[in-house]
Order: sequence, then structure tokens, then C-alpha cells
Amino acid sequence: MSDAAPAADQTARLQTRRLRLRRDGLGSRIGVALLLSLLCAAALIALAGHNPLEAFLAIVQGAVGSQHQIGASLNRTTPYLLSGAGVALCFRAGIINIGAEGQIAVGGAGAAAAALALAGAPSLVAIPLALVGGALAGSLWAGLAAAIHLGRGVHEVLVTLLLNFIALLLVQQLLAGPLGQPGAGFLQSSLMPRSAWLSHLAGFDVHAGILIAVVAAAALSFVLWWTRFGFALRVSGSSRLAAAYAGFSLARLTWGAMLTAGALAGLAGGIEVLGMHRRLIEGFSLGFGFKAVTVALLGAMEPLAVVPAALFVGLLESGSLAMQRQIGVPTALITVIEGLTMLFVLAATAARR
Amino acid sequence: MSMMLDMRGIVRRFGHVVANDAIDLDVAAGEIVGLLGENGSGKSTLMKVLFGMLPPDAGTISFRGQPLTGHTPAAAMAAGIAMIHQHFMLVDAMTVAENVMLGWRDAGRLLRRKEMADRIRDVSRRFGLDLDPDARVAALSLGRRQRVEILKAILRNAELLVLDEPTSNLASAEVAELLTVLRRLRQEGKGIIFISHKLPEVLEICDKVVVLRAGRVTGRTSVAGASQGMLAEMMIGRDVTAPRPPMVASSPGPARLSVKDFLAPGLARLSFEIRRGEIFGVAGVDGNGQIELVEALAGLRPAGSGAITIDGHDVTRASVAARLTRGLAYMPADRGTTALVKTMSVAENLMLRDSGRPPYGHGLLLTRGPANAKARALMADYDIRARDPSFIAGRLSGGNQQKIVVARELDRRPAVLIAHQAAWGLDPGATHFVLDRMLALREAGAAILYVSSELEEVLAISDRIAVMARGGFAGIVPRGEVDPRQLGIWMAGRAA
Amino acid sequence: MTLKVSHRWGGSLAASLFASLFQAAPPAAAEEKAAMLLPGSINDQSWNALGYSILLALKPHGFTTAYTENVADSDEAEALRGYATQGYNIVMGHSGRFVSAMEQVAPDFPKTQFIAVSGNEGAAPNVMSIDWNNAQFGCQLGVLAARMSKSKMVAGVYGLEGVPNITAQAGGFRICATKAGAKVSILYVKDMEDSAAAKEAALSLIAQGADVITGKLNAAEAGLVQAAKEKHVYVTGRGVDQTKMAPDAVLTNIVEDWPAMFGKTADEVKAGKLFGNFVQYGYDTAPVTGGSLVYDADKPFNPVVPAAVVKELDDMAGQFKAGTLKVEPTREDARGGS
Amino acid sequence: MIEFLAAAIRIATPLALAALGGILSERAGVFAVGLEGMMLAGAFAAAIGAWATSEPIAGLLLAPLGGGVIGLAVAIVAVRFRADNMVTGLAVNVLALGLTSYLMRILASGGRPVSMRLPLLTALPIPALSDLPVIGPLLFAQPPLTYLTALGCLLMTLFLNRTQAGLTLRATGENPEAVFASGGHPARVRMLAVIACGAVAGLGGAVLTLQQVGTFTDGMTGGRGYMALAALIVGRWTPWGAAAACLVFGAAEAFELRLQSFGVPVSSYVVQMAPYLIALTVLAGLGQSSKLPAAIGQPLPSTR
Repeated sequence: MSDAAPAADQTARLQTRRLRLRRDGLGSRIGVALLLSLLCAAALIALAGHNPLEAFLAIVQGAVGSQHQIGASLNRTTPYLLSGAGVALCFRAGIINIGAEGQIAVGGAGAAAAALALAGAPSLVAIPLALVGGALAGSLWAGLAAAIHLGRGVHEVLVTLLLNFIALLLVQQLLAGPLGQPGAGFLQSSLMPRSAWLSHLAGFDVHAGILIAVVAAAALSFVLWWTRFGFALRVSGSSRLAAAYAGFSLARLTWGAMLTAGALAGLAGGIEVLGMHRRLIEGFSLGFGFKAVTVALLGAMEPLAVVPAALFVGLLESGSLAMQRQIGVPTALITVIEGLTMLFVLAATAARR
Repeated sequence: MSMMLDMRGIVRRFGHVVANDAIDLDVAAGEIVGLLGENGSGKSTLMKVLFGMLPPDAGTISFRGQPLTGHTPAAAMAAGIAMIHQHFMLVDAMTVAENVMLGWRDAGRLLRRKEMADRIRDVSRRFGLDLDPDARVAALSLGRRQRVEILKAILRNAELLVLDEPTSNLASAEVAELLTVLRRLRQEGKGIIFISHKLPEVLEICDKVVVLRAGRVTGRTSVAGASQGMLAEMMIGRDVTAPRPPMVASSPGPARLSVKDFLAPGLARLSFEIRRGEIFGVAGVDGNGQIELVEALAGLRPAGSGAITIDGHDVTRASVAARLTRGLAYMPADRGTTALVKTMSVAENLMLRDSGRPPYGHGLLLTRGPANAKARALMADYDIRARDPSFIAGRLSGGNQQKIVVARELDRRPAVLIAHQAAWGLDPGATHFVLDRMLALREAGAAILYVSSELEEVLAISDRIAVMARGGFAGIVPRGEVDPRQLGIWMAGRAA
Repeated sequence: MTLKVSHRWGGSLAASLFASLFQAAPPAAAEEKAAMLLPGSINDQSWNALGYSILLALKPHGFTTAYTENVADSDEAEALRGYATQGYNIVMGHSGRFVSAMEQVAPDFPKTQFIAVSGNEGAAPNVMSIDWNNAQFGCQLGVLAARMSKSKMVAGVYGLEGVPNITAQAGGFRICATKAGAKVSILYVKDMEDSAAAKEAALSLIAQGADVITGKLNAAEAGLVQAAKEKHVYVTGRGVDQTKMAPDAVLTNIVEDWPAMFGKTADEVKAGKLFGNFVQYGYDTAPVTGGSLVYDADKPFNPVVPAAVVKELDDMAGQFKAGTLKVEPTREDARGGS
Repeated sequence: MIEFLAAAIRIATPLALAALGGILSERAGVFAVGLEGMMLAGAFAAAIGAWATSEPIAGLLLAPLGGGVIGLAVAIVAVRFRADNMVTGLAVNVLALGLTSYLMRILASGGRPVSMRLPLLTALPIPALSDLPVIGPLLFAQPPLTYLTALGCLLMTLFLNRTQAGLTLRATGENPEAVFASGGHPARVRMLAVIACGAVAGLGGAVLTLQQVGTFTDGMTGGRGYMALAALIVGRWTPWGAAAACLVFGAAEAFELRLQSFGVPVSSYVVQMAPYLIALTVLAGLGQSSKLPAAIGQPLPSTR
């Protein structure tokens, strides 16, 4: 190594990172895709007899119109960021994991069970342990999918999908049984002990989850670009033959990616429970699975780029409530935008493959 | 005799490479024309031009008196030209009849299955094809599959059949059967272009022979009076035995790679040793077990029986990673999806198989700084022309891509190197470079298995040369005793 | 609760600057406004459509109204807060599931009344739940079903096993139908919105011999009526619309009188009062009973219901009112199966 | 027992129709993950057609159109742009869910609820046959779309095995190069197959609106498209096989409902897992022996 190398490599690294995102004009392609889906959305809004500009303005206002709303949008972003980063990792390795929804649900249950069991413990113990409980539960659920996929050769899409349905029922069962709050008006657990609540960041109505999520995304990005495991994942996602040639075990990579993604989704579930609802409540994870896929795609399967992608979806959804509140455009529009965005991004990013 | 096919002055370039340089080719009805040439001599390009898959840069084609210009494969087929590819265009999961009916107007929109089956049996009997219309293609031998292709062509009233390397995948009994079929076709007045390297077959079946080398016609003769030696010289050139890099006769040391009674699917029982400082060249037509051999040695295919040892250590069932630590390097022929990850950077491709070792990695982590420095050094050393280590490998030229593979595998200072088609697709300069590096490795004491279908390359650098045919070695000969005629005969599948 | 109001004003300069750019005009103070959050779509022709009608019913009380539908669990708190911030006096959530979120949001908006429709608990001083007595009406349906059944087998289809108001209605149904001499079978379906699945559930019960079907579902309720219509058995519905679907099959509907339940509360909130309790309407809180049995506009029951049965049901209502009859179902009463 | 089988048939009908569509798509080489969205769009279009005209037949005509539009979206993105099949399928499922809900509200002018009461397609007993004991009421007194499903299995089998188009379609899923070499257009075949898949799956959705419940509600397919996908894999990409698998799933669900009424000691939630557990078990049991069409999910070379 020459003396000048470190500095030169520093710049090279930065260039690499920038190149990676700019490769094939990926960033601008995604930008165009976003723009197109917003245009379609505008047409739909106009079709409903509303002013698209007004509706978009309402979305922006609802998303970032006040300090509080910024916080709310960030809270909304958190689970998408965590689960989306995990899904991105799997996609990178060529594993289509659409089980985030189930993993989030089970993770939420795991965190709630841990937090309830830890009643009386100080926050410094209760919160980390509860989150670890969530991550473990999510990992376990993803591991089950990996085991069936690898052991029996069932396509991972079908396995993770069917396990989603089962996970939701499992959580309902837990809420109707051992985790349920007696006498509550709904299927929900008791309120978590206060020591297990995720604290809020000063100045914003945003819980610490967003920090955990950003750190997790950064860590994942580190794993992907700076570790041998991440390298192996990227190789196997690009070419399974090359991965075998390089001496990587595909089974082991699948386990690694699935368990990691499961842990992140489980963590997302745990954060939702400890930070948002403060209890496990029926249906808290509904629809998160597909959002995770959207976010992973939008983020071009790069954990750090998943951050703005999750933020986009988070802002969009948090703003959509305001849109319906103020102008009366149905919130179903947001689902349309998400679907269109996925399609356009897919078309835009696949075209060069 | 008026010609059925008349190709005049066909020119086709790829960039600076002239793949076809003013080639004339004509075929009469009831005539079998042999098209001979090494890999890369321009045969397939010429046929693609004929079949409308590539437009020529210059030249004319006329078929049965009609000019063929700007045509598509469909138009070529409609005109009566049929191509039987080396890799069959068959649907394995379907029956013979279904494959015949696929895309064929006469089969009817509502398939006339019974009628078709009858016609298949009929034609099959008439031409001695021996095909059952209800047999599933996946269950057929390669020879039978080829006959399905011929059957398709006949049923579709093809007048001119182009057979691309039709015998390369066949067992000898099947070759004989194929030649019988071709004679029948000739009797029926079909024209046939028979593309091959295999001299005995060409001499046996063809009426006349056209030989290509480096995109030009280097010989044109009637088979009457032609000999194998003469054809081999036209095909391979006269200077085959002259080594380009000056080679010092090696003083071989102890065996580094030893293969004993090794047997795996696609291979005949093999035993050989490569010693310290020796390059063992394997020549032969593609598809005779080369890929099976190198992948088994590299650990990418399960071993059948027998033993492989590297420096005395048994690696017969060792993983890829374990073989790597034993000092086995491997340059696969499949650059696109195995040897390189095209979407990744030069640096990442350089560390593909060594990511766990310094300078690329340490423990679980990658060490990017040292890895990049190393990549720069290798890029300089091996003349890999990329802007910087982060440049995407897939964007580089084929030569530069191959240099990445060479750099990666040689830099490890392997005990044993397996190189498969290591110079494939490279320009002469790059080829020279690669060969030089191998010779340097040989000097350093490695054992090298050099597998290529380019005979010249193999001859240029090998200490001993084996010819692979039908999954085994047809013969092994030391460098000093090479007789091109004998090699040609071995390549054609006749054991010594 | 954990949200410190002061923080809302103590944020970073950049954020408030940014915020001020987008801040909407402050809401006019004098206006009385009510908003409704719905867990599903107002198009479900059942529970959420009902919620929408509650909202409309507040208009005569002088409220301007707004709603948000398909509010996901994770959006609940945000949606509640959104309306509260906009100065809505009453913010309703159309399900017991909203109580949890209201509990969190309410302390920041001490002047807003939060009401969970069909919840069963009050939480903060300004979070109340309103529901009607599912057990009483479930019990009446049980007796009606038992009397109208020829096979003496009656059945109910519900969703979300274990939710209190489901337990109350299903349990009440089983207790009273059993007492009236019928065998009771209860089925839980996975999705209260999936009418095809609910119809299938009803058909399976009919196949086992049940000839009167009841239930408490959302969009899926229509599936029960459809099944009964096709198999020519009796069914009870959730609104006069369902009578129109199958006038011969529908015996009666529980028509929930939310406007009445809300009207009084709304007026008092307008006058500045806040509630933090659980109010359950029933025959014992007459004149507002929370619901009533209605076949169509002027008749409580299908004409096929004999006068004697009608009288028995009326008597039951009287006993509930007088407090001489009480039904308190348990999870065991509401269990699935027969 | 008859009633149990009848229930299995009813539950299986929409699944089987969707699976039939899925067979077209998958045998042409495109994963049919979008079935859910195609069914939903079909259900929606059927509801709109029947609602606007008060004629179920109008709904029936519109349903394939609804599903076909979603099919078209898949065709463009997955075939033309060569995007990943699986993720494209998921994307159109999201799109269909959003679009149907949104359009429903637009139609209801300004977001007010629509009360949609649709005329239902009623059972058409086949004279004489329907009087047969046991199988009469079971098989010959069905509503039209159920007959259509059976007919569809027959026609699809004939189409795949007995027509040039079917042959080409299957070959496209196995070896598109062979199709190209024989003068066909693999990309065109795939696009048409996916659009046809949408149309047939749309009819599957119409079973729900026009034959079973008589109304449209948001997301009313509730995962049935995914079950149809599992069924066509279990049924090894053959029409009768897929239909049989749908019947097994239908039976599993019918069994689940009946299991509850026996008063098993576990909660309804556990019992409701049954169909999914059965699907997973069957898939795992088949394991790798269920051989996919050889070229499924592989994008075509861009030159073709």
C-alpha cells in the first residue's frame, strides 16, 4: 500500500457509492417513475372532481405542515424503513421475501410478551430486551420460512405469503388468549408497562424508533458493502453460478438474509408496539408487508437509499389522511399511488437489465 | 447443373473484426457440402447471414433462383432453408409430435394429432429416422433429438439443410446412423451444408469441402482425392507446431495435480497427472466432456468415483472453498455468469474468490482500502484498462474482462491452475498476454491444465497435449512429437 | 400522555420555519365540528356505512362534519390528532379499537371529546365509549330464533372471537336461545368484511340443520342474508336494507339508533361538558334504548312471526327495562361450536 | 356429506377459474402472482356492469375486461420491460386494491357510500341430470359460472393440448428460443397469455360478486388469488389438476367451518389456520417434484 492510498481510496469509495446510485441513471429513472405515478394520481384526483394541486398541497401540509406532523410522518416511516431494509437485503440476494407482514406481526407479539413479562424492570433493561424479543420472534418466523423453502424446495414467495396469513391468525389467537387484556373493548393486550415505552425525542413527537431504524439501515448498508457476508449476498443475487464459483454456500446465504430480514421486521413490529400503540393490538401490522416491498424497490435495494424511500411512503401516507380530511379525496388514492409507483419503478429499473 | 444456393462475396464485420471476408459458397441439389473450420473461423457467422439472423455488410445470396435479401429466419424457412443447430431448438418437456407441430402451419390450428403422428411415422420410416411420435424429447438420446430436428425440416419441405456440428455430441453408432440419413436426403435431392471439424466424417459424407480460416476461404476442393492431412493443414495452418513464445523444455518435478480413475456423468474414466512446472494442454472439439472435467476438478459438480489430489491432499469431495485453500485456481469458460459478476466493479471481481483473505478481507469484514490498492496494483500489472477499481466489470471489453479473471486466479500463486478457454474471444495481443502469464506461472512451479478448442493455442504453450473426445482422452502426446494429422484424427474421435 | 405540550413550541428553528410555510389558516373558532374515523370503507353497506350515518345524524345538532375511512391501526393516533388539531369538538372512532389510540392522544387536547363507538371503556376525562347493550338484543334474537325454528337448531356467525361486544351478543344469543329450547351453533369467520366466506359459513350451518341464522358482521353480514335467501331459512340482519334484500327470509334487524345515542352527548359537549366514561344504552336506559328491532319502516317483525312470539319479545324488553331480567354472557357462552 | 361437497365446490369455483387463468400465464412463462389483483378487478368490473344495467350478464361481459386491464399492466411491465415477475404481480395487486376502492367512491359521486345490490346469477338445473340422486344436485344444479369453470377446464385442456396456439404457448414457457426458431414470437405469446390470464381470473372474481354475494366491497377477494396460485402449482399446471387442488382447498375451508361447529377445544383463530396449513403442507409434500415450466420467470432476450 502506498502512502497516498488512504486518501485516494477515501475519494474512490465516495465515488463508488455515488456511482452505484447513479449507475444506469438509476436515481433519475426512479425519479421519472415517481413523477409518472404522481401524474396518474393527479388524473385520478381530477376524475373525482377535485383539484390535484390542492390535493397534493394537502398531502404536503399533512406530512410536514407542523413540527408535530413531521414527527408523525417519521413515526410512520420507521416500520417501513426497518422492514424495507430487510426486504432489500433479501432481494439483493435474489430471495423474494414477502413475509415482512407476518414477521412484523409476530415480532410485535414477541416484543409485547417480553415487555409485559419485564414489568417492573427499568427502561434501560425493559426496552432493549423487549426489542430483542421482537427481533427474535420475527427472525424465528422468517427462519421457519427459510426452513420450508430450503428443506422442501417450495418457492419462497408462496411460503412467506402463506406464513403471513398464519402469523396474523396466530397474533389474534394470542390476543384472544394469553396476551389479551381482560375486559378490553377490543382484541388488544394490556398497556405496556411505562418503563417499556419508547421515549420521544425532545422537540418532536417522534419516538426513538426512527433513530433505531436509521442506525439499522446504516448497519445493514455496512453489512452489505463492508462485510464478506454482504459481498456474498450481492454476488449470489447477481449470479448464483458466480456465487458457487466463489465458494459461497447458497443455503447459508439464504438463512443469513432471511434471519436478518426477519429480525428487522420483528424489530419494526416491536417498535410499533412499544412506540406507537404501547400495546399489542389486532391488525396493527396490516399492509406493512407490501409497503416493505414497495420501499425496498424504491430504494433500489440499497439499505441507505431505503431511508428516503421509506420517508417518501411515510410522508405520503401521513399526508394522505390530511388530504381526505381537508378535501375529501378518498385515501384509497394512496394505495393507487403506491401500486403505480411500484410498477413504474419496476419498469424503469428493469429496462436496463 | 444450376445451383440451389449461391452465396457471393459475403462480408460481415463485427467492429474491427472481419468475421466473413468475401466468402463464396454454393450448393447444388443432391449435394452435400462440407464447411470446415476451427472455432471462430467464421462458419457460424456465415450461416447466420444465410439464415437471415444477421444482415451481411456486402454480398448476395440467391436460393433456387430467387434473391434473398433482408430476410428473416421465418422467410428463410419459408423459402426452404432449414437450420439444425448444434444446440437443438427443441422443447424437452414435449413429445416428438408436439415439437414437430410447433409453429407449423400444416399441423392445423386445431392440431391434427393423428394425421401428424402418421406422417411422422411415415417420414421416419422413409428416411430411417426411427422416431416414435409420442416419445418425450427429454427421454431421447442426443442423436434421436437431432433426428427430430431433421424430421422437422423434412416435413416442412426444406430443400437445403444446414447441419451445424451435427456429430459433435453423438456417439459413434449414432454418427453412422446420421450419415445414413444424410445419404437418404441426398438421394431425395436435398442440398446439405455439413459444418464440422471432423475430417473423417467430412471425407466420408461430403461431395465437396470449403475450408474457412480467420474469416476467409482457405481451401475449396472436391473430396475425391482429398486427404485428411491436406484438409487438416488447410484448416489449422501450416505453422501449427511452431511455438510463439520461446519455450524452455521444462524439467518436470513431482506431480501436483493427480487424477485417478475419475468418473463422473459425461466423462469416461480418466487418469492423469500434471507435474510441477508443466502445462498439460487439452485440445478437442467442444462438448466432448471438457466442461464436465474442469467443473468436477473445480468442485462445481459432484464427483462420481475415483480420486483427485492436489500436492498429495485428497480433494475429491472437498468444497470449492477448501480447494481454493489447497491452491487450486480455475478460469471458467463461462465468463458472463460464472467467472465474473458483470454488475459489480473491477475491484469486487478481483476479490470474488478471495474475499476472506488479506488484502481483501479480514475475518468477517472486507478491507476496502487495501483491497482497492491491491486492485490498482493488479490493474497495472495485468494491464486491465478501466478508469478505476470501481468501474463496472460488465462495461469493459471482453479482453479486459478476461484479464480480471486471469489476474485474480494467477495472483493467488496457485499450485494448480485450470484454465478453460482462457483466451477465448481475445484479440491476438491479449491472447499473447494471457499465454505469457501462464508460462510465467509455469516457471514459478505451478501445474497447469489448459483446456481449449483452439488447437493453435494449446500447441503454443503445452508441454504435453491430450485430445479429448467422447468424455475421455483419445490420446496424449508430448510437445515435441505432435503430428497435426494425428491430432485431427484424434479430434474426430478415433482413438490412437 | 407522554407528549409534553411544551415541546410543541420548543422545536428547532428550522422546523418551525418550515412548518409555518405550510400552516393552514387557523380554524374559525365558533364553528361546531364533528369528525369520524372509520376502520373500513363507508361502502361496506354495513358497519362502516352505519358509522357514516352517525356522522350525518350530527348535522341537525349543528355540527359540520368530516370523516376519514380505512384508517389503519397505525394511523389511528395520527388521524385523531389531525382532527383535534383542526379544532373539532367531537372526534369519533368507529370501533372499540380506537380507545387505545384515544387514550394516548386525548391528554393533548383537553377540550376535545373523543368517543369510541361500541367501545366498552372510558379512558381519560375526555375519552368515552358508547355502545348499546349487545347482550339484551342478542338475547331477544335468541328467543326469536328459537321460536321461529322448526328444527330447533339456530346459529350465529361472528368475527373476532373474544371482543367484548361480540361476546355479549353471541353469548346473549346462545343463553336465551338455549333457554328457549333450541340447540345453538356459533361460528367465527376470519374476516368480517368477506361476505363470500360468511355466506359459506352460513350455508354450512344450514346444512347442519340450522334454520334461523343470526350474526354480527360488517360487510359480510350480507352474505348471511344471501345464504338464508337461497336456502329459504330465516335470518336476522343489521339494517332495513337487508330486509329489502330478502323480505321473506329476514325476520328482523337490529337497527342501532346511534343518532339518539349520540344526540344527547353531542348537545352536552357543545355546551362544554366532557365525558370520560362508558355509556351503554339498552332497554334499561329508555327512552334511548340504543337500538331496536325493525323489519321495515313501520313494523318491528316480519309478518310471519306469530303474535305470541312478538308479545314474548316485548315482555322481555319490559323485563330488561325493569331490571328483572339480566343477561351477562361470558366467553364460554360465546364459544364457537355447538 | 353432499352439502359438504357442495360447499367445497362453491368455495373452489372462484379459485379454480383464477387458477385456469394462472395456468395460461405460467405455462407461457410468467409467474401469476397478480391473480389476486386480476380477480379483484374482475369482481369490480362485474359489479359495475351489473349495477349500471341491472343485468348480471353485462357484469359477466365486463369482468374479463377488468381482469384483462390488470393483465395488460403485468404484460407491459413484466414481459415488455422484463421486470421481475413476482414483484410485478405484487405491485398490480396493490394497484388493483387501490384502484377498485377509489373508483368505487368516484362512481358514488363525492365519496358517499354506494349501496350496491346486484342481481345474482341463479342456479340453472340441467333437466333430467339434476334429478339424479346425489350427483344431480351436486353437479347439475349449479349457477352458470360454475358450469363455465368446468367447461373452462375442458376447453383449457383442449386448448393447451390440441391447438397450435396452445402448443406455442406451452413451448414459450418451456423454451422460448425454440418458439422463436420455429417462427413464433415468444414476447407476443407471453403478453397475450398474461392478458388472457387476467380476463379469465377476472371471471373468477365475478363469481364472488355475481354468483355469491351480489355486491362489491373493498378488497373482497381476501387472498383468494394467492390460494389459486398455490392450487395451480399443486395441480401441476394442468387445468383438471388445478381444479382438483382448488377442490381440496375448498374442502379444507368447508372442513374448517364444520370443525368449529364440533366445538373443538381450540379457538376459532387456530381452526382458521387450517386452509393455509393444508396448502403449505401439500406444497411442502410436493417439494421439488413439482417441476416448473422450464423458462418461467426468465425474461426474454431483449432482441425478441
